[in-house]
Amino acid sequence: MKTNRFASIPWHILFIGLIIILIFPIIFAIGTSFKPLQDAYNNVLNFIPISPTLENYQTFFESLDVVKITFNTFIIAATVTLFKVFTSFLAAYAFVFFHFKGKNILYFVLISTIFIPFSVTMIPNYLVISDLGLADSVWGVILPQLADAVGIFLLRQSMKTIPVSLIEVARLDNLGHARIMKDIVLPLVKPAVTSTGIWFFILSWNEYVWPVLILKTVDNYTLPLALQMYISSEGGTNFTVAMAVAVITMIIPLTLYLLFQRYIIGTFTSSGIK
Amino acid sequence: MKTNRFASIPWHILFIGLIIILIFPIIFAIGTSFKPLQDAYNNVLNFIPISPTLENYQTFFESLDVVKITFNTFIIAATVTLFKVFTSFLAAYAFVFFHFKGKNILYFVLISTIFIPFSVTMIPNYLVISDLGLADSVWGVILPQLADAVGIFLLRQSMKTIPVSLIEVARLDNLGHARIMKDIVLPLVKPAVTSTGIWFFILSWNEYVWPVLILKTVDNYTLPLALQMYISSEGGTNFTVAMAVAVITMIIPLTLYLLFQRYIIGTFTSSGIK
Amino acid sequence: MKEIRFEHVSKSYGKTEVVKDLNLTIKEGERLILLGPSGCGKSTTLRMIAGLEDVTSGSIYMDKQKVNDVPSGKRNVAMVFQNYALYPHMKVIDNITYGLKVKKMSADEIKHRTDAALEMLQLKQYKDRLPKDLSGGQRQRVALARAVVKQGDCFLLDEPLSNLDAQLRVSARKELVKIHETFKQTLVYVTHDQTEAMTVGDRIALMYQGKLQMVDTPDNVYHRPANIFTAKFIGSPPMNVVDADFQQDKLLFNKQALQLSPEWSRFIQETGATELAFGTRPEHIHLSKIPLDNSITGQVKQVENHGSSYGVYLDVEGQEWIAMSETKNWLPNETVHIEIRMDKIHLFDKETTNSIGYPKNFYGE
Amino acid sequence: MKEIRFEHVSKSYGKTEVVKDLNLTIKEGERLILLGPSGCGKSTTLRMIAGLEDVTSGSIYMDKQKVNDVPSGKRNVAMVFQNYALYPHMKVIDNITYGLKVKKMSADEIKHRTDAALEMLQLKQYKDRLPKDLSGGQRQRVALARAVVKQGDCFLLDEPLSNLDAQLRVSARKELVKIHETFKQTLVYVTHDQTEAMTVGDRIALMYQGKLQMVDTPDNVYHRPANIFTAKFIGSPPMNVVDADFQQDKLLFNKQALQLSPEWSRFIQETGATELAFGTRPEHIHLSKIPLDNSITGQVKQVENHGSSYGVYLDVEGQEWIAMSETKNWLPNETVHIEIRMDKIHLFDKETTNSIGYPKNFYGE
Repeated sequence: MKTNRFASIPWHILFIGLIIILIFPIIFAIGTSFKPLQDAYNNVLNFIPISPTLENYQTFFESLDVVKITFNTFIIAATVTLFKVFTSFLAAYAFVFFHFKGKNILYFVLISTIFIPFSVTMIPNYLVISDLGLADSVWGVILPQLADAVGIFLLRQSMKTIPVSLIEVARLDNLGHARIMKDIVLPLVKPAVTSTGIWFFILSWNEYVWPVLILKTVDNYTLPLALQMYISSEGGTNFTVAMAVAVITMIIPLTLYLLFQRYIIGTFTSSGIK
Repeated sequence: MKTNRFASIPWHILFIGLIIILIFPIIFAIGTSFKPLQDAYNNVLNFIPISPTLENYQTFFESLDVVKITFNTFIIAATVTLFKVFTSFLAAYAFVFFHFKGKNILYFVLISTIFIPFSVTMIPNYLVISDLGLADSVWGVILPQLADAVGIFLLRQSMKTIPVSLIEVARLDNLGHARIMKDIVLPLVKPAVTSTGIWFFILSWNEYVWPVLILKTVDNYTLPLALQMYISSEGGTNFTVAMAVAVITMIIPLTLYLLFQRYIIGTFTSSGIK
Repeated sequence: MKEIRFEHVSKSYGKTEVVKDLNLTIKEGERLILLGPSGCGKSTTLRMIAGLEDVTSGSIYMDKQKVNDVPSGKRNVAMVFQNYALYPHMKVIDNITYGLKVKKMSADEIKHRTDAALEMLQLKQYKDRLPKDLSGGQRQRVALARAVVKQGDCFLLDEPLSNLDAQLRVSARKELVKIHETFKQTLVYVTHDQTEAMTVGDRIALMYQGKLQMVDTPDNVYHRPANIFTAKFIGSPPMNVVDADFQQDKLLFNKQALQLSPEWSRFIQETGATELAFGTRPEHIHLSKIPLDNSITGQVKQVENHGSSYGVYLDVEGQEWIAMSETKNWLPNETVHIEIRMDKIHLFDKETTNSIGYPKNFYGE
Repeated sequence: MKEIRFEHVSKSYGKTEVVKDLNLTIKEGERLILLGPSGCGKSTTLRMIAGLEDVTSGSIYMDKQKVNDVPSGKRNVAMVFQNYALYPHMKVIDNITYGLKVKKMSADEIKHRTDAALEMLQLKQYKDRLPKDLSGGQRQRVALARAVVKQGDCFLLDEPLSNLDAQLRVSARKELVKIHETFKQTLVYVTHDQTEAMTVGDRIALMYQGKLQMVDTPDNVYHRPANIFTAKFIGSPPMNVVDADFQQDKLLFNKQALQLSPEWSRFIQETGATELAFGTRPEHIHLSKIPLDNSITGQVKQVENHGSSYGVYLDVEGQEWIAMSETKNWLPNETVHIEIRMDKIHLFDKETTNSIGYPKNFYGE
């Protein structure tokens, strides 16, 4: 289509508004993490630190076992991601390439769980984890998160773009499903698998409500729990430290996102293959 | 494709696993909400109440102003949804049908915010809300949630399926953008607009972390805050009441979902039009 | 190299019957074309041979074996899809050899077959490219090569040329015939294009609305169509098929009459038909400005330029005819005289739409 | 009703120049066909007229007015898109009237125009249907109706028939001509189909790789092609264009020779050309098993059935020719005698690929 002269004022207002709401808080958080507490209090809305300092970061590293906490966060996020992607891939394959009775109902019911508040399932899951003796352990955090309907949805969408004839050619060559998944479907939906995986990883990395219910010992904490600890500390005296923890928490997801942005933007702009 | 005989054991195990992880906790929550506390303690894993009771619901209604709380939840969710859908629609239209310099970078940056942990932006937003004197008010909860990159993404995806020639026909008839959006684009992406709206509504309805930071008075609470209050009550003596609150919290989103499932499943299975 | 036999085969999707009581024998080693307009059931028929669609009722045989329940992978058929169905992530050579490798064929045999196919289809220099880096014609040849190396008993092609442009299609169909003449597998070829059907097929099976209309050689399908559908579907511009009455030894078009040969007159009398549809091909009509023997008249409606000749649309007693003419000097509404090659006419029963056949001794029978 | 003029118009996307220095005048009220293979720039050219694409350099005029910077909505053109571009959520009648309503045209005028269009295109009984409930042919007619009611100065059509099946295309193109003859707007019609171009066009502008190849009447494009591309693109099967040498009064194909007419010989001598390409259409070749005057010989490679006649592929001194024959009695590798209608031949300069023209007094000039 011909170039549109994109100059009218209302459109500019819209995009400036979007930037303020969506991007400004991030810049603000980074700025504050380098401010001394006093400075942060006096110049709340000025996001550039007047006298930049690393003391907030220092406080964090001195008071907690940051390596252990980061490792906890990582092991939970990685395990959850691997399982969710694996089960989602299999389920998506079945939903796309099999025909079986009740398929549509089953898909509908599974997808419906996306809309159930986490609060509803939290207690039942907690009780099961307690019964299994997994409270206060990373495995307790992981166990109820081995599957996710969002992954089934995303991978199914991607697999649906694979021309059925590709699978038919394979079937005429007498290939089994394991072979078809490994040699044909997986390579073709790799971008979707990668970005779904990163999405799961980042969500799990940032998760607060569920881990805080399971993990009691500070040694078993994840980064968001540490962050929350500083945020909710008495009198708000630690909120600049909290911002430093926030920036550290953000680093790994952001790095992953930037590394794989090609895939992610691909999945988020087109529908998988070509 | 020819019917696949979908009978092999591994596939059955997969789907049974999915059902246990995704659906069982919901049934469990509903069951527990009708159990007396003692029964719930003694038969944790048996989700059918032995002697069903409404006492958990009763407790909730007697101890809190349920109507006020539900209204708070609703007004926040509805306002946030309207704004998010409106700004997303405009931004998506600009991204799909305009050509302007820096368009791809702007889209990339905005979409990137999806991957930023909420914890990072929470404190900056809190500080701004405090400065504006909106702490402990529903408007304080609403204000930083007027835009959402997920909505821009979803509506852009849907608008991209509109053949450009439809817009070109309109341009040959000398139609302005307002007219094109209202008469042509909106009717065509109505299913996506509806389901994006419901998605935002349900997320906001279920939101806990942000409202709990802003809302201090129990009278201003939303349903998830009330729920959390019971969950974290001393000694766990209220967890059956919590399940009753959970079920009540779930009713409105679930009703909405079931009412509009045709649209939602449409958006979640195809890409908008046809 | 197998015979394929359909016995009372029907196929339904829900309540829609897309193939209706199909009886058809595809001979060992022949090139059979499944021809018809879109939605006629031809692709479904092909896919039932491959085992990609279940048979709703009836039986399909390959030689003596009933194959209704034999899975696709055990039928030993090679298929070329309309979209080529190349694996986008595999190089040309891997696309071609993948199916052989999973069968654990010896490396020598794979190399032997692949080299021959690459050679025959002039793909040698492209073997390390990905499908996306090939032109449409090259992709089509890779799809052919992949099917060729399989050396299956049957070679199935689903509109294999429809994504190529006109020029390429001509050379591709010649190549296809050449390949078939090398391997002599039973070849079933689906197309909606009558030119492809005529040029490639040993026999054509014409389908319409799920029903087989005629199975015969291209010559017979063109020159001796079994029914009105076949007559109008084959040939471009299509055959004129108009209502006519038979009286004594004449065909009547309202007030005008054409004298029939004694053979035809006797033959029609024998069959007892009276309500007829009369068919004549546009190229068997000669137009003239002056009266001719045994001719009728019509008014010129429109003249279309077809390059080597002109298509003249006529109104003959309220029915539309088209005639091919060497010149374009025909004026709208001018009355012209229409002479028809009476040895090339066709007559159909109006009710059944079937051809009433041809007089004996007319075509040397 | 406006004249459209392209003056040195080029269009690039990034570094790809899709239209190169186009100079073309489309006369008021004529039907001009933009013809060419896919990717030749014909659609881009049409879209530049509509203002849906910017012009990279050069100028487009409508009558006296330069329109480069006039927005689409102010050009008063009506356009029919290949995919019809009907609003899926509006009924037929709303699709047709929407553009008029937003212009605040009086209800009477809208009703008057719409009724006429619905009548002309036989859409009355479908006016309350949604596009999805229409057949392809009906959708195409709705798109036409929507363009017709606009009564714009120019009528632009982008492959309007390409989504219809063969039978429907024939009637649709006749309908289109009829509509144009009612309204007499300047009509620009993009197609890749030479039959459509020949039958619909007053003139044909043939494009290839962004360059205009020839602009002339269908007759001239077919019978007097300006260059080799035009010669081979128009006509099916395509014209034989082969290398030939000119010596004295003869055309040499390796060791064989064809005697040229005195006019041609003199003419070629005048132009001084020696390295030639020789062109003859398949239907201008007569094959024979016995030697003929002024003929050459070739070997039969393959015979294709084309229905009314047979395409015979020949090897003549290492070059491939195709001839049309009434019979199929040609055996592979048989040597046949090739007689050519020497009054219908074409000669091209091998280097520029341009036709070297025709001798004076040869076509009565």
